Amino acid sequence: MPNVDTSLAAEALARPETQTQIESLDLIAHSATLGVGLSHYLILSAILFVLGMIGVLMRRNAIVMLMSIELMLNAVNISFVAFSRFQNLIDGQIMVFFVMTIAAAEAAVGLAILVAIFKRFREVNIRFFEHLRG
Amino acid sequence: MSPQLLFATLILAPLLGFLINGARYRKHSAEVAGGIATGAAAISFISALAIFFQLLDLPAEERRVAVQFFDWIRVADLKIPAGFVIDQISGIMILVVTGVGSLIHLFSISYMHHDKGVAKYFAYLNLFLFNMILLVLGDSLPVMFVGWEGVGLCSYLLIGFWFTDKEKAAAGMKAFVTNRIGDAAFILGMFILFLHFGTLNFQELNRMVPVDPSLAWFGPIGLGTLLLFIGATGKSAQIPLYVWLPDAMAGPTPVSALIHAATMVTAGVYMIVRMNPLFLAAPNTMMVIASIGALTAVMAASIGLTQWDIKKVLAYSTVSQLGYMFLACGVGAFGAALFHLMTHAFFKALMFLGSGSVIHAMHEEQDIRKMGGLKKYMPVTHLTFLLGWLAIIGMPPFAGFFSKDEILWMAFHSPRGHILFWILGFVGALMTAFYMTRLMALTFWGESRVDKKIHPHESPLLMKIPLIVLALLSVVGGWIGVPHVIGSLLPGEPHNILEHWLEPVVKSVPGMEAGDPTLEWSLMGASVFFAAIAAAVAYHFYVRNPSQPKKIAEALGGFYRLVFNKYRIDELYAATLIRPLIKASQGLWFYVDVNFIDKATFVTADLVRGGGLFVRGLQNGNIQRYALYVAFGVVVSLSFILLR
Amino acid sequence: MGNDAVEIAINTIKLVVCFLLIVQAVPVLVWLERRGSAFIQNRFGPNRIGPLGLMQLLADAVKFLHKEEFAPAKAVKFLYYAAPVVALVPATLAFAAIPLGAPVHWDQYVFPLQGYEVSVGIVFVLAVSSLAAYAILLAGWGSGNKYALLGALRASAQVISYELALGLAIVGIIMTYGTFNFGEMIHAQEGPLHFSFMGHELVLGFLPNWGIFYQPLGALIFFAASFAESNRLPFDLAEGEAELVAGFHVEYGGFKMLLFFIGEYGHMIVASALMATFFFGGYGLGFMTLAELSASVATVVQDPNIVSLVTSLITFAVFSVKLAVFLWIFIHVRWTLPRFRYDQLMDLGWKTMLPWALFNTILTATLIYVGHL
Amino acid sequence: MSMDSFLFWFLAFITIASAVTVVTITNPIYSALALAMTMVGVSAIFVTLGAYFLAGVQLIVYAGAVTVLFVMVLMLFDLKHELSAFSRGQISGTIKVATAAALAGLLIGAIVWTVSGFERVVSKPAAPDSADGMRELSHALFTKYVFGFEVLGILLLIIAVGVVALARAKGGTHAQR
Repeated sequence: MPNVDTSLAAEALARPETQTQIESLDLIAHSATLGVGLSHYLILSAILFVLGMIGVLMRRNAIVMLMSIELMLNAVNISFVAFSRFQNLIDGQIMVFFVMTIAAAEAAVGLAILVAIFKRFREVNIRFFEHLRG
Repeated sequence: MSPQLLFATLILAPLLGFLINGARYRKHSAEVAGGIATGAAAISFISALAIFFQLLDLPAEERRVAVQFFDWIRVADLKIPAGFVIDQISGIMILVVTGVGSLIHLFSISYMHHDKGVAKYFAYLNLFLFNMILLVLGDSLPVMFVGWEGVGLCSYLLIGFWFTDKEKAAAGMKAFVTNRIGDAAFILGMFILFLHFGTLNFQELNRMVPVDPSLAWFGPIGLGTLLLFIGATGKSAQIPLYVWLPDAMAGPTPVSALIHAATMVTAGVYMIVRMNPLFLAAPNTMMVIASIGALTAVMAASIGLTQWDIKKVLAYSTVSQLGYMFLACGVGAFGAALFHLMTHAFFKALMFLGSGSVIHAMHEEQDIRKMGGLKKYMPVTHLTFLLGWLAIIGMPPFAGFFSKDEILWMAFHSPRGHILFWILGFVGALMTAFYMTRLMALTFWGESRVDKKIHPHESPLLMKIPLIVLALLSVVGGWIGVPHVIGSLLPGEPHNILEHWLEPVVKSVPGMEAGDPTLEWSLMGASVFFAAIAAAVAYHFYVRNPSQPKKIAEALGGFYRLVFNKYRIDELYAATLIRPLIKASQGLWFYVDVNFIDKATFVTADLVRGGGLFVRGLQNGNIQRYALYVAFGVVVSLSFILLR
Repeated sequence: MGNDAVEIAINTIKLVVCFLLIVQAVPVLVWLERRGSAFIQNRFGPNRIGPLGLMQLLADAVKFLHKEEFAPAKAVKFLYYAAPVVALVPATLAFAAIPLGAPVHWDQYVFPLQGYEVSVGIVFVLAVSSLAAYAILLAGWGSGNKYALLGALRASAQVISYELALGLAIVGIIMTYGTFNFGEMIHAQEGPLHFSFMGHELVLGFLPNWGIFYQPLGALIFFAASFAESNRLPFDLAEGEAELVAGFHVEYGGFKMLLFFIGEYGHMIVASALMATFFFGGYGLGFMTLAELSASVATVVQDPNIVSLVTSLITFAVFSVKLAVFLWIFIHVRWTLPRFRYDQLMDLGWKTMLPWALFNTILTATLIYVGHL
Repeated sequence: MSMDSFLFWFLAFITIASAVTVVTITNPIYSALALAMTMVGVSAIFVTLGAYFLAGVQLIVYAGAVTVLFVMVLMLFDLKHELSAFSRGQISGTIKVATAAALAGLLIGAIVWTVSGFERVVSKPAAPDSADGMRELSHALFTKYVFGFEVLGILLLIIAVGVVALARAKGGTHAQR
C-alpha cells in the first residue's frame, strides 16, 4: 500500500523535528541498524496480540481466556502509545486511557459472571458452558 | 370574526360533535347525544350564515371568501393546500346542507328516541355533516374527494345502522360497492384533468378552459368530464348506478331524508355545477349527461308508479328528480339545476320527514296499503306533506313549479337541448304528479285500512318543528327564481334573483338567445295543466274507486310486472356482472392463489428455514469457535486489504 | 543514570543507601515499637541487652538468621519463597522515589537526595505500592494454609479498597499544587502560610505554608488510609491473631518473617514520608524557604559546595524528624486502638472514606475554580 | 547498542516471554502472575515511550487491580493444575493455530511493509517533558474528549452496580438449587 507510507512520510517530513533529522540522515542510517523505531513497537504489539488471541482460542479455562483478552487489549495499548509518540499526537494516549477503563470494566464483569457460574456449577471450563446454550 | 376562524368553526364543529358522541357511544340518552349533535350542526349553520352575509357585502364580481389552512399534499408539482372557498355556488349549497341538516338532526332526536345506539347514530350523523361540508367547501377536486369518500362511508354506516338485520347490512354493502365504482371513475377523471391542466383547483381549472368546445370524444376534457360524470352517477344514483338508492331506504328515515334526498345524492349535481365551464367545453359529455338524466327521470318515475313501500316511492321520486337536475346540467342550465337542487332539498326532505313521522306513528309500518285516512289522526303531518306534494308536482306558486318548469323550458329552448328531452321531462312530470298523488291518497285520504292494533298518533313537537319549517321553505323557496315571463306580470317585477346571483360563476350556453314568451307560456301551461290532470286521475283511481288500478295492472300484465320489479335491473346486474365476477375471483383463488402465490411463499419460508438450520449448526455454543470465526473474518479482511 | 563515572557512582551509591535505609530502619523501629508499647502499657520492654536494650536488635537479627529454613509440605515452594522478597520490593521502590532532602549542588553535578528522580513521583509511588497486594496473596496462597489464604484475601481486598480513598485524598493535594513532582510540591510549601482567594491575600506569618492547612480533610483520609495500606492496627485484619492465627504469614518464620516485617515497616515509612511530603512541607523548614536557609548557612561557610551540602543535610535532618513523628504516631495508634471488625473495615473504606474523599476532591476543584487558589 | 534500544529489547523479551507463559502454562495461578509480569513489562515499555503517566496508570489499574482480582478469584476457586487446559481436537487446534499464525504474518508484514518506508525519517522524536506531556494529556482529556470521558464514567457506574447485583445473586445464573 504505497499510498499510506507516502502520506505518513509526507506528514513526517512536514514536522520540524523530522526536518532536522533528515539533515543528519547518515547518523540515523548508522544507528538504524540497532535503533528502535515505530515498527519495532508495532511488531511487539502484534506479537502480543496474536498470543492473546491464541490464548482466547485455545485455553479452556474461562479466567485464562479473560486474561488473554487483557493481553490483546494491552497489545493495542502499546501500538496506540507508540503511534502517539512517533507522531507527537496526544490522542493515542487518550485512547489508551479509555481502553484501560473499558478493560477494567470488562474484567470486573467477566469475573463477576464467572463467580456466579462457579457458585452454581463448581466449574470454569469453557466447554462446560455450552450447557448454557439457549 | 376572521374568515379563518369562521371556516374553522364551520368545519370543525360537526367533527367535534362526532368525537364527543363517538367517545360516549354506549350512552342511551337521546336528549344529550342529540343535543350535542344538533348543537354542533346549528353552530356550523350559524357560522355559514355569517360567512354568507360577509359574502353579500362584497361586490358581485369578487364574491368569494377563501381560506387556506395548511399544505395538505406537496409532491413534485402537485401541490394541494387544505383550502376552502365559499362563493355563490357553495354559499347556497352550504346553507342548504347545514340548514336542512340541523333540522333533520332536530327531527332525529325524537325519532331515534327508543333506539339503543342513539349516541352512535348522532356521531355518524355529525361525521356525515363534517364530510359533506368538506365536499361542499373544498376548493380543489382532491379536497372535495375527501368529503366525497367520507359521505360515502357515512351513508354506508347509516344505511347499515341496524346491521343486525342482514337485509339492511347487505343494503349498506350494496351502496358502498356501487359508490366505489363511481369513485374509481372520479379518481381517473381527476388524474386525466391533472395530466392535462397540471392543477386540480376549481378556479384555476375553470380559468384554463379553452374557449372553443372540444368535440373529441376522448379528448382530455371530454374524457375527464365523462369520468367525473360517471362518478357523479355513482353518488347521485343515475343510470346505470342508481340501484343502491332504493335499497338505501333500509336506514333510519331521517338519514334517508338527509343523505339520500337532500344533500349527499345531490353532490354529483353540485360537482358538475361547480365545474360548469369545464363541462360546457365538452358538448359530448353534456349530451350524455342530459340524455342519462332524462332517461333516469322517466324510468325512476315509472317505477315509482308501482311501489307500495312509502319510502321506496319517495326514493324513486328522488332518483327521478335527480334525473331532472342532470337534465338541466346537460342542457347547460346549471343555474336551474342548482335551483332545483335547493327546492328539491326542501320538499323532498320535508316529505321524507313526513313519511318518517307517519312510520313513527304507524309503528314502523311502511306499506301504504295498510295506511289511509291518516288525515284525521295526524293533521300537522298531513298539512305539511300536502304542501310538499303541491311543491313536487309543480303547482304554482310552490317551489317545485318554478325550478322544474325552468328546467323543462331550458331543455326545450337551450341550444344544447332538444324537443326529445322536453318530452321525456314532460312525461316524467306527469308520472311524478300521478304517483305522488297516489301516495297522498293511499296514505292520508280515503278510508282507513289501518290495522286495528295500531293507533296512529300525531308526532311530538320536536318532529313537528322541522316539518313546519321545511313546509314553509318549500312554499316560498321557489320565489327567488321567478322566470322573467311571470316576473314581468307580477307587481314589483320580482327578478330572477338566483340567476342574477349566480351570474358571475355560472357560464351560460353559447348561442343562447332570448326565448319567445308565448312559447314559454304555452309549455308552462301545458305541463301544469297535464300535471293537474294526472293528479286528478290518480285521485279518482285511489280514492273514488280503488278497484280501478288492479284492473289496469292486470290489463297491462307482463309490462306491469316488469315495472313492478324495477325492470329487473338488479337481477340483470347480478346475472351479467356480479355472479361472473364472483366466479372469476373464485377461480383466481383456487388456481392462481393456491398454485402460485402460496407456493411461492412456502418456498421462501423453506429457504429461510434451511438457512436458519445451517446457521444454527454454526452456533454450537462453543465460544472459542465463535472467536475463531471472528479471527477468520479478521484474517480474510486484512488479507483482502493488503494483498489487493 | 548519569554522564560520567562520578555521577554514575554516586547515583548507584544513593540507590544502595536508600535500600539500606529501609532495611536498617526496621530494627530500630522494632525496638522503638517494643519500647513504646511497653511504655504505653507500663512495662519495661526489652532492656537487658545493651543500653536501653538496643543490642536486642542485633540479637534478634542473629536469631532470625539462625532459625531453621523450612517450608510446609502443602506449600507451593516457588511462591512460598518468592512472597517475602516481593513484599520487600514495593516499599523500597516507593521510598527510593521520595526526596529526603534538598538536592546537593557539587561543582557541575546535582545530586538529589533520593534514590532516583521520577518526574511524576506521586504516580510512581502509587503504582509501586499498589503491587503490595501481590506479596500478601502469594504468601497466603503459597503456604497452602487456609488461614493464610483467608488472611491474604482479606489483606489484599483491604489494600485494594483503601487504595481508592488514598488516591482520591492525594488528588486533592495534587490539584492544589498542580504537580505530580515531589520536589515542586515541597518547593510550593515553603514560606509562611498565605491563602489567596479571589484575589484577596491572607498571610498568617506564624504558620508554615503546609498542605495540611489547604487539605485538612485530605490529610485525615490519607493518614487513615495509609494505616490500612500498611496493614497496621487498627486495620490489621489480615493477621488477626484471634480468628486466623497470624494471617498470611502464619507459615513463615525466620528470615522470611523478617522480610515481611521489613515490608510492613517499609510501608509505614513510606506512608509517613508521603504524609510529611504532602501535608507537612517535606524536607522544608516550613516558615523558612530553602534560599533563606542556604543564605544563612553561607554566612558561616563560604564554599558553595559545602553550603549546599550542609543545607541539604539540615533539610534531611528536618525530614527525618517529621518522619519520626509520624512513625511514632503509627506505633502509638497501634497500641492504643482496638481492631475493627471486617465489615466495619469495609464500611469505613467504602461508605465513609471514599465518599468523603470524593467530597474533598469536588470541594477542592470548586474552590480552585471559583477562587483561583 | 544504545541504552534505549537495549531497554527495548530487554523489555520486549520479558513481556513476550511472560505473555507466552500466560497462554501456555497450565496452572491458572501462574498464568495470572505471568500476566502481572506482562503488565509490568508493558508499563515499562510505556516509560520508554515517554508516557510516564500512562505507565503509572497501567501499573495501578492492570497490575494493581485487575490482575489482583484475577488472582483473588483464582484463589477463591482453588483451581489446581487442570488436566485439559487446552481445547481438544487436533483439527480445530491446527486451524486455530494456523489462523493465529496467518494473522501474525499479515500484521507483521503490513507493519514492515508500511513503516519501513519511512523508518529512516520517523525515528523517535525527543521525549516531551513528562509534566508538559501530562498537562497536554489532561487538557485533551477534559476538552476534546470530555464527552467520551463522561460516557466512560457512566459506564463504570453502571458496571459497578451490575457487578454488585451479579455477585449478590445467590447461586449465580440458576438461583434455585
